[in-house]
Amino acid sequence: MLAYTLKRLFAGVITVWFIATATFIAMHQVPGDPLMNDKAVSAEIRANLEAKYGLDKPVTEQYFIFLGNMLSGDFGISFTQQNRRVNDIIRDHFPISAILGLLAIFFAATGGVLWGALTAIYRNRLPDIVIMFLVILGISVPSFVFAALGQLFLVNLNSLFGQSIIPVAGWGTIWHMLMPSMVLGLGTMALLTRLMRSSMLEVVNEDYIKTARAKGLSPTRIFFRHQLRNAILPVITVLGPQIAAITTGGFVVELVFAIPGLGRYFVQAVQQLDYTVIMGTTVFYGAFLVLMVIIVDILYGFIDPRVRLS
Amino acid sequence: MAIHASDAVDFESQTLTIALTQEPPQLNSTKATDQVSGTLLGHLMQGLVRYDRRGKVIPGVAERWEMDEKTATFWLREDAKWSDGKPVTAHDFVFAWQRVVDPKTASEYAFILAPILNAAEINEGKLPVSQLGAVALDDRTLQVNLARPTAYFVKLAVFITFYPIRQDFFESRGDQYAAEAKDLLYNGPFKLTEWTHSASLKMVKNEHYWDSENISLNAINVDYITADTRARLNLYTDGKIAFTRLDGETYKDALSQRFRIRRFTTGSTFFLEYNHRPGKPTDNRNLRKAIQSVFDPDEMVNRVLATPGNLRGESLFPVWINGVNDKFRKEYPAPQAGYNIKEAKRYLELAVKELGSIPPLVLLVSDSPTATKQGEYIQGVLLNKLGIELKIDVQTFKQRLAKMTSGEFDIVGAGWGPDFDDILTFGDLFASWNMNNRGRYNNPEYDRLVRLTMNSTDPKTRMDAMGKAQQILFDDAVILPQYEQGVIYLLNPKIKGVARRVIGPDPDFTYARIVP
Amino acid sequence: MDTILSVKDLEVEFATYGGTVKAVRGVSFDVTRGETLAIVGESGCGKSVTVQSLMGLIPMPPGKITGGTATLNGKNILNLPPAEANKFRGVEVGMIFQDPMSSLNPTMTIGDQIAETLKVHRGKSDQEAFKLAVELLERTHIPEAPKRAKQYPFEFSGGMLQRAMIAQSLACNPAILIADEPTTALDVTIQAQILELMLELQRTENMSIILITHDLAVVARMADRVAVMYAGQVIESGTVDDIFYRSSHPYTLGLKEAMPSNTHDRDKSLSPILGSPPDLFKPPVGCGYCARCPYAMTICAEHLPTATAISESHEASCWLHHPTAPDIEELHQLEDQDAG
Amino acid sequence: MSLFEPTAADFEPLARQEKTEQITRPSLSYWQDAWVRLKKNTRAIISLGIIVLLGIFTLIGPLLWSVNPALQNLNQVSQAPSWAKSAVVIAPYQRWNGIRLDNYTSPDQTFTSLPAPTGFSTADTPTTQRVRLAWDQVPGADGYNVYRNNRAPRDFNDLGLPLGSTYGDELSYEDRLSLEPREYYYSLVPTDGYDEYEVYSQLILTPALGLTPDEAVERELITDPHEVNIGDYLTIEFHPLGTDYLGRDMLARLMEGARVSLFIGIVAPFLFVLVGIIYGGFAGYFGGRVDGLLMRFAEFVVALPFLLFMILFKIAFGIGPGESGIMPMLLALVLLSWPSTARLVRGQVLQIREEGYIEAARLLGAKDHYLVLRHIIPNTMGVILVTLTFAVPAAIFTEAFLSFIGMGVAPPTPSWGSMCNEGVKTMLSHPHELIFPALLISITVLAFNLLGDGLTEALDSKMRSRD
Repeated sequence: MLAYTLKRLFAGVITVWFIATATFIAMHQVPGDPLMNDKAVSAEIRANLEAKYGLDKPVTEQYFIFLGNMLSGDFGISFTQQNRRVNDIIRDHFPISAILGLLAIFFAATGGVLWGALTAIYRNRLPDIVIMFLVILGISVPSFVFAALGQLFLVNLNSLFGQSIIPVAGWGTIWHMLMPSMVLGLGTMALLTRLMRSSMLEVVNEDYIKTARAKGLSPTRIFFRHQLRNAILPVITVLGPQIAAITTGGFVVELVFAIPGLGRYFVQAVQQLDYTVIMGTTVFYGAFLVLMVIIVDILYGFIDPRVRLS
Repeated sequence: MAIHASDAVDFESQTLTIALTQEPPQLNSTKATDQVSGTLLGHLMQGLVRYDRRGKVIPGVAERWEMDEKTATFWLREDAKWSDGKPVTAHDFVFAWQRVVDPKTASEYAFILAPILNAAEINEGKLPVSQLGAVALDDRTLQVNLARPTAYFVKLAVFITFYPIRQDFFESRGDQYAAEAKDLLYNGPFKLTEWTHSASLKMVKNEHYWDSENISLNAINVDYITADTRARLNLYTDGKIAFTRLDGETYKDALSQRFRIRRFTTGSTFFLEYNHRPGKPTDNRNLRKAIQSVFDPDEMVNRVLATPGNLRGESLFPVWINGVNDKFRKEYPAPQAGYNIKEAKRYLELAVKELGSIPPLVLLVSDSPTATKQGEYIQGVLLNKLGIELKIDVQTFKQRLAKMTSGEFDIVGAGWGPDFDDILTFGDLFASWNMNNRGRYNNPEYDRLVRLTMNSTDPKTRMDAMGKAQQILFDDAVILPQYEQGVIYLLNPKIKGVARRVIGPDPDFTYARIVP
Repeated sequence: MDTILSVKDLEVEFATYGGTVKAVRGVSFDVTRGETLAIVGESGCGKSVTVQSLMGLIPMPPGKITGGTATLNGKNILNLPPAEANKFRGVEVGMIFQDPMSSLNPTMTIGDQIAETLKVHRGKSDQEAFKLAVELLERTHIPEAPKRAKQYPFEFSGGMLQRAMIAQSLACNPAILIADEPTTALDVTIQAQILELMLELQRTENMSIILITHDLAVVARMADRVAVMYAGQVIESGTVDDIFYRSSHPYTLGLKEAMPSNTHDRDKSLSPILGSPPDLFKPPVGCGYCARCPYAMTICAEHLPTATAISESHEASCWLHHPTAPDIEELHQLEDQDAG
Repeated sequence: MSLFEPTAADFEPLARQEKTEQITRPSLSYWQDAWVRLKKNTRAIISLGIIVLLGIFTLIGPLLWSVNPALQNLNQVSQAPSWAKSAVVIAPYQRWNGIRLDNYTSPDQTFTSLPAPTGFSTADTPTTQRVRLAWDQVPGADGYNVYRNNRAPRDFNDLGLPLGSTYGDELSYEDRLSLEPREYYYSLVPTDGYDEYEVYSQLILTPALGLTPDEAVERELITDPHEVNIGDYLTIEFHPLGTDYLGRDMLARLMEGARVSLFIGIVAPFLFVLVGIIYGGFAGYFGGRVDGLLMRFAEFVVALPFLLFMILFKIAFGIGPGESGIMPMLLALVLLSWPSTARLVRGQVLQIREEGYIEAARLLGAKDHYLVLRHIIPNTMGVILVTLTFAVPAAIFTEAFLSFIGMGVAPPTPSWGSMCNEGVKTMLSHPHELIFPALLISITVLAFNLLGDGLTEALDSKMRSRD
C-alpha cells in the first residue's frame, strides 16, 4: 500500500507540474496584462512596472524563474492585491474556505446518502418522486438564487425575533457558517442523492442482501454494514474532486455572505490577469485535487477489496 | 419594519459599522488609484489642504498659503502630528512627493504632480529625484516651484497622491510599507488598528490628530467586505451596517422596507467613445452626427437605467463643475441635438455616400450586467432607427482594457470620474497626447484650447476655452453623452453630518456624529 | 418424532406487468426434528418461492403471501415484520443458497460475515465471535481456517464458499437448515463433499434439513422424506422409498424416466416429459400436469385432484387413485418394484 | 367445498390435442422487450411527452407566436404577465421648461422650520410619458426635493424614491422615471439648498398609459401615424408571459432561447458524457499503468482554470466581436467537462471487471473493446444516466456564464441560462423574469431524468429478471 501511495504521489507531482506549465502558457497567450489599469499610464511608468515585476524578460525566462520560486514554495507577490505575498493570501483565506467547504461536504454527503438510500428503498413511491422533484429544482435554478433566498430568510427570521439570532453575513462563529454551508452543499447533495439512488438500486437486488436477511439481521444493520459499503463507491468517486472544488472556495456563496474565502481570488485573478495569483491558486487547487483523488483511489481499496489488487 | 436594536450605530460609544465593496488593494498613498483605497486614505491621512463638509477646500496640515505664477508657499500648523506623536514637517511632503515621481515607485498617478517643476522629467528618468521643485525651507515651511502657472494647484494638493509620508518610518518598513495596519503612520482624523484582509478593518479616532476634538466618531468598523448589493441591503435591514448603496435591482426592496432613501450625484459622466483612428467607419463625422440625432438620453436615464438620481447626459462636463462664478453648465449651456429622425437620415445618406456602405459596428462593453443591458438598448436604437447593425463585444476587465488601448472597437462604453476640483480633469481627456483618449481623437484646435486652459490663470479665458471645447465635442460628435451618474443610498437616520463627495473620500464620515 | 415445522395450504402470488402469477397454490408439508425433507420439482414449480416465503425473503411488493400458515415450534412465522422474523431467522432456521459466489458480501471478510450472526443473536464480543467463526469453518473442513477467515469471498473457490455459507448458517446451531439448491452451481466432486458435510452435521447436530433440488440423484442420497412439487402444488409426498419405488403419480414416474442412470444402456434414448409446465398467469382449473399426462382423463382437466393417502406415510393427488378410475398397470407394476 | 361425486364418464381418456408447445407469451428480442417495457413505464411516457412538447415549443412555437424577440418597448419594461392593456394616444414628447421665478434671490438666513408647500398639483394630465408637477413658492425655501412612493408614506422617513431636487427659483418638476399606469404618491419637501425642512405636502395621481403615434407605428399597431388622433384609445400588444428588462416579449424570447439552450443542453452533455464513458470504460478495464496515465490526464484537465481556458478558446477559434460562437463553445464544453463522467464510469468498471460473466465472455473469445462496449458499459447505465441528468443544466448555465465573457450567445439573442441570470437580479420585484426560464430548464431536466429512470428500468437486466 505504501509503495502504491508513493508511486501515486510522484505521478501527482508530475501532473501538478503539467497543470502549472499549461496555465502559465495559456495565461501569457491571453491579451492584456496585469499592469493595465483604468487610468492609462505613460510608457516610462509601464517600463518601470514591468521591470519591477520581471515582466520585461522573455516569457520562457519568466517561466523558469516562476518554476524556481515555486519549488522553494514562493509564489511571488500579487499585482493587484496590495502586493501581498500570494502565499499569505492562500494562508489567510484557504482555512476559511476549507472550513466552509468541509461543512458543506459533510452536509451534502450525509444528506445525499440519506436521501439517496431513501429514494432507492421507496423506489417509484411518494418519497422517491418528491425528492426527485426537489433534486431537479435544486440543479435547474442558479445557485445565486438559493444564496439570496437563504439570506433573505435569515433577515426575515431576525426581524421576526426582533434581534439578530443568526448573522445574515460575515464570518466568525458557527452561526455564520450554517446557511452558507448549506447553500454551498446543495448542488453536491443533489448529485450524491441521485448517484446513491442508482447504485443502491443495483445493490438492493444482490443475493448477499437476501443472505443477510436470512441471517436475521435488522434492516438498519443490513443498510450500514452491507448495502452502504457496496453502494458508496460512486459517491466516494465524486466526493474526491468535489471536496477539492468546494473547499477552495464557493465564489457565489462567499460573495453573497461576505465570507473572506479563497473563492473570490480564483475568479478575480483571471479577470484582473493577476499572473502570480492565478499561478498560486491554480497550482494549489491542482495539488489539492490530486491529493484528494489519491485518497479516493486508496479508499476504493478499502471499500472494495477486489479493486485493491489491480 | 424599522431597524431593530441595531449594532450598526451606537450613541454612547459613537461607533459606526459599515461594509466595503472590495478589499482595499493599495493603501500606499503614492500608488493608490482606486476609489475604495482613496476613501479609506481620506479618513486616515491628511494633505496640505482638506475638504469642509460642503466640499470647499480649506486648510489642512497647512495653516495658510500664498500663490503666484511661479511658486506656492505653504506654512504648516504647529500641532499637526503623526499617530506616533511626532510632528508632521515639510520634509514629509517633499519625501512623499519624491517617492511619487521616482521611476522606481512606478506610481500610476505620477502625472498628477506634473505642475511641479521637473516632476515629468524625473518621472521619465531624465533627472534625479532631488531636482523636484518642492523644497522644505524649514520644518514648517514648504515651497513649491511650479513648472507652469497652475491656478488650481491648491485644489490639486488635496488629492491622496499629495499626502505626506515620514521618511524614517517608510524606510523602516521596506516593501511591506502599507501592507498591514502596523505598517502605516497616520496623520488624519482616524487610524487603522485592525485589518483582516478581505474580511474586516477597524478605524479608531487618532488622538494625535490636530483637530481631534472636532471629531465626534470614536470608531468606524468595516465588518463586511462584499461586492453584492443585495447582501449589503440585507445587512442594512438586519441592522448590521449603517450605510449602503442601492442599485436598479435592490431599490424596490428597500422601498418595501420603508427605509429613507437618499440621492447623490457622483459627479462622473458616462458616454460612448468613438474610435477616430483613420480607416475606422466611426471616423466618419456624418455617421456620428446621424447617431447623435437618434439617441435620446431621456430614454436611457428613465427607462434603461431606471434608477433615480441619474441626470440626462448632455455634455462631457458634469453639472457640478464650477465656471467663472457660477456653475460652468449655467454659464456655457451644452448644445443639444434633440431627437430628430429626418436630420439623422440626412446625415446617414451623407455617411453612406462617403463610406460606400455602413459595415456592422462593434460596441465594446465590460462584463458588468448593466453595461451589457445598455449595450443591447443602443443596439436596438441603431437597428430600428438607422438600420445599422451593432455587434456587442462583451469582454472581461483586462481584455476590454487591452482592446481599448489597441483600438479594437468602433464604439466603447466609457466613463470618467474627476480627480481634482477643476474643469481640466475632464477637459484634457480628449487632448491628442492624453493616453486615456482611447479613440485617439486628434484635433489641433481642441489641443490648443486645452493648452490655453492649462497655462492660463484667468478664470474667464479658461472657461471660454472650455466652452469652445464643449462646442467642438458637440459639433464633431466626438462622444455621445449618455448620463451623469446619480446613486441612491441608505443611511441610518441616527447619523448626522455625513458628507457625500464628488471628489475625495466618499462617503466621508470625518464630520459625522451619532444622535440618540 | 416431533414436528418442528408445519406448513398448511401456503399460497403466494406475484403482481407483475403481465398480471398476477400464482407461484404457490396451497402447499402443505411437515418437518420433523433430525429428518431431511427434500422438495423436488422442475425449475419454476414454486419450490424456491415456498421456502423463501417462509423466511420472509420475498420482496413485497410485488410478492404477496395470500394464504396458509406455517408454524415453527408453535409460532406462525408467515408475514412477520422484520423485527419479529429476525427472532427465528438465522437462529432457529439457517439458510444457504444456490450461487455461493454472489451470496456473500464481496466487501466483508468471511470471518466477519460469520461472526456477525453470533454478535447479533448471541451477543458475543468481536474476538469471541471471530474465534467461534474460525471453529465453525474448521467444522466445515476448510483448511487453514484462521488464515481463511481473514480473506474475502473472491479469494475462495465455489465449493469453499458453499462450506463457508454452511458454516455461517450453523452459527447459532439452528433446528432447521434450509438448503435452496446448494449444489446446483457446483461440479459433481465438490457436490458430493458438500452433501456428505450436510449429512454429517445433521447427525452431529440432530438438525433437520429442507433440501430444495431438481436432481433426483441428490434426493435419493440425502432425503428421508420427499415432496414432489409441480405448478405450485405438492402432487405427491412420502418417504424416499415411497417416491422412488412406489411412485403413484404420473409426473413422478415421468421424472424418474427422464433421469439418466449408470445402469441405463446407452443406445436407448432418454424419454423426456414432453411439453413444459403450465403458465401460472392463468393456472389450469384441473390438475396442473393434465396437459402432459399420458393418462389424462376428462376429470383431470376440470377438477383439481384431492390428495389420497396411498399408505400411512404416502400421499398423491391424482384421479387415477379414485376407485372409479381405470387401473393403470404401470402404477400396479410399481408395487412389486421394491420386491425386485 | 361441495363433495363432488365423479361419474364414470369423467374417467374417459382425454382426447390428446397435439398442441404440445403452446406458448402463452410471444418471445421478444432484447430491444423489443425493452421497448414494450418502456411503453408501459408511465414515467418514460411522461418524459417522451415532455420532450415532444419542448420540440414543438422550440420549432413550431415561433411560427404561431411570431413576435420579434428583439423588439424593445421601453414603455413596457419588466411587465408581469397580464391581459392586453389599452393606451391613450398622446402627442410626441416636447421638452418642458417648467415654471421659473425671474429675478429670484435666495433667502439670506435659514429658518428653523417652514410651512408645507401649497398648490402642489399637476401642470397637465399625467401620462406614462411624463408627469409634470408644479407648486407655489414657499417663502424662505432655497430649493425643493421631490419624492415618489408606490404606497402612502407613513412619516417623513418613508417618502419613497428621491426623484430629484430643484433650485429656489424652479417651482416645477417633470418626472419621467419608468412611469407605470399605477397609483403614485408624490411628496414635495422644501430645502435650504442643502438640508431638508421636515415638512412635506402630498399629491396622489395615476398616470394614463400613453402612446405616441410614431410609437404605435413602430409597434405595428397602426400603419400610418395619421390614422389616429390625440385622445383615441388603442389596445396595445398582448404579452402572455410579460416582458423583460428592455420591454421585449418574454414568450418570444423563451422560444428563441430554447433553440440555443436545448441544443447546448442536449448535444453537449451527450457528447461529453459519451467521451467520458469510453474514456473511463477503457481506463477502468485495462487498469494498471494505462489507467494511471489516463486518470492523471483527467485530473490535469479538471484542474485547469476554466475561465482562463475559455478566454483562450475564444481567441483560438477567432470568434469575432459580438458573434455567436455556439460551435466553438460546444467543443470547449466537451473538451473540458468529460473528466467527471470518466472518473465515475471508471470507478464502476473497476468493480464490474471482477464479475463472473466478464471472465466467461473473455473465455468465449470476446476481444477487449467488444467486452468493454457490449458487457461492461451497459452495466454502468445507472451511473451514466445520473451524470447525464446533471450535465444538462450544467451545460445550459455554463453557456450563460460564458456569454458573460463574450463566448456563446451574443446579445441580443437570448438563451434560457442568460435569461435566468438576468432574472435573478430582480427576482423579488419582478419574479416572472426568473420563474419562466428556470421552469423551462427544470422541465427539460425533468424530462431527461424520467427518461433516464424509464430506460434504467427497461434496459437493466437485473430489474427484469425479478418479474
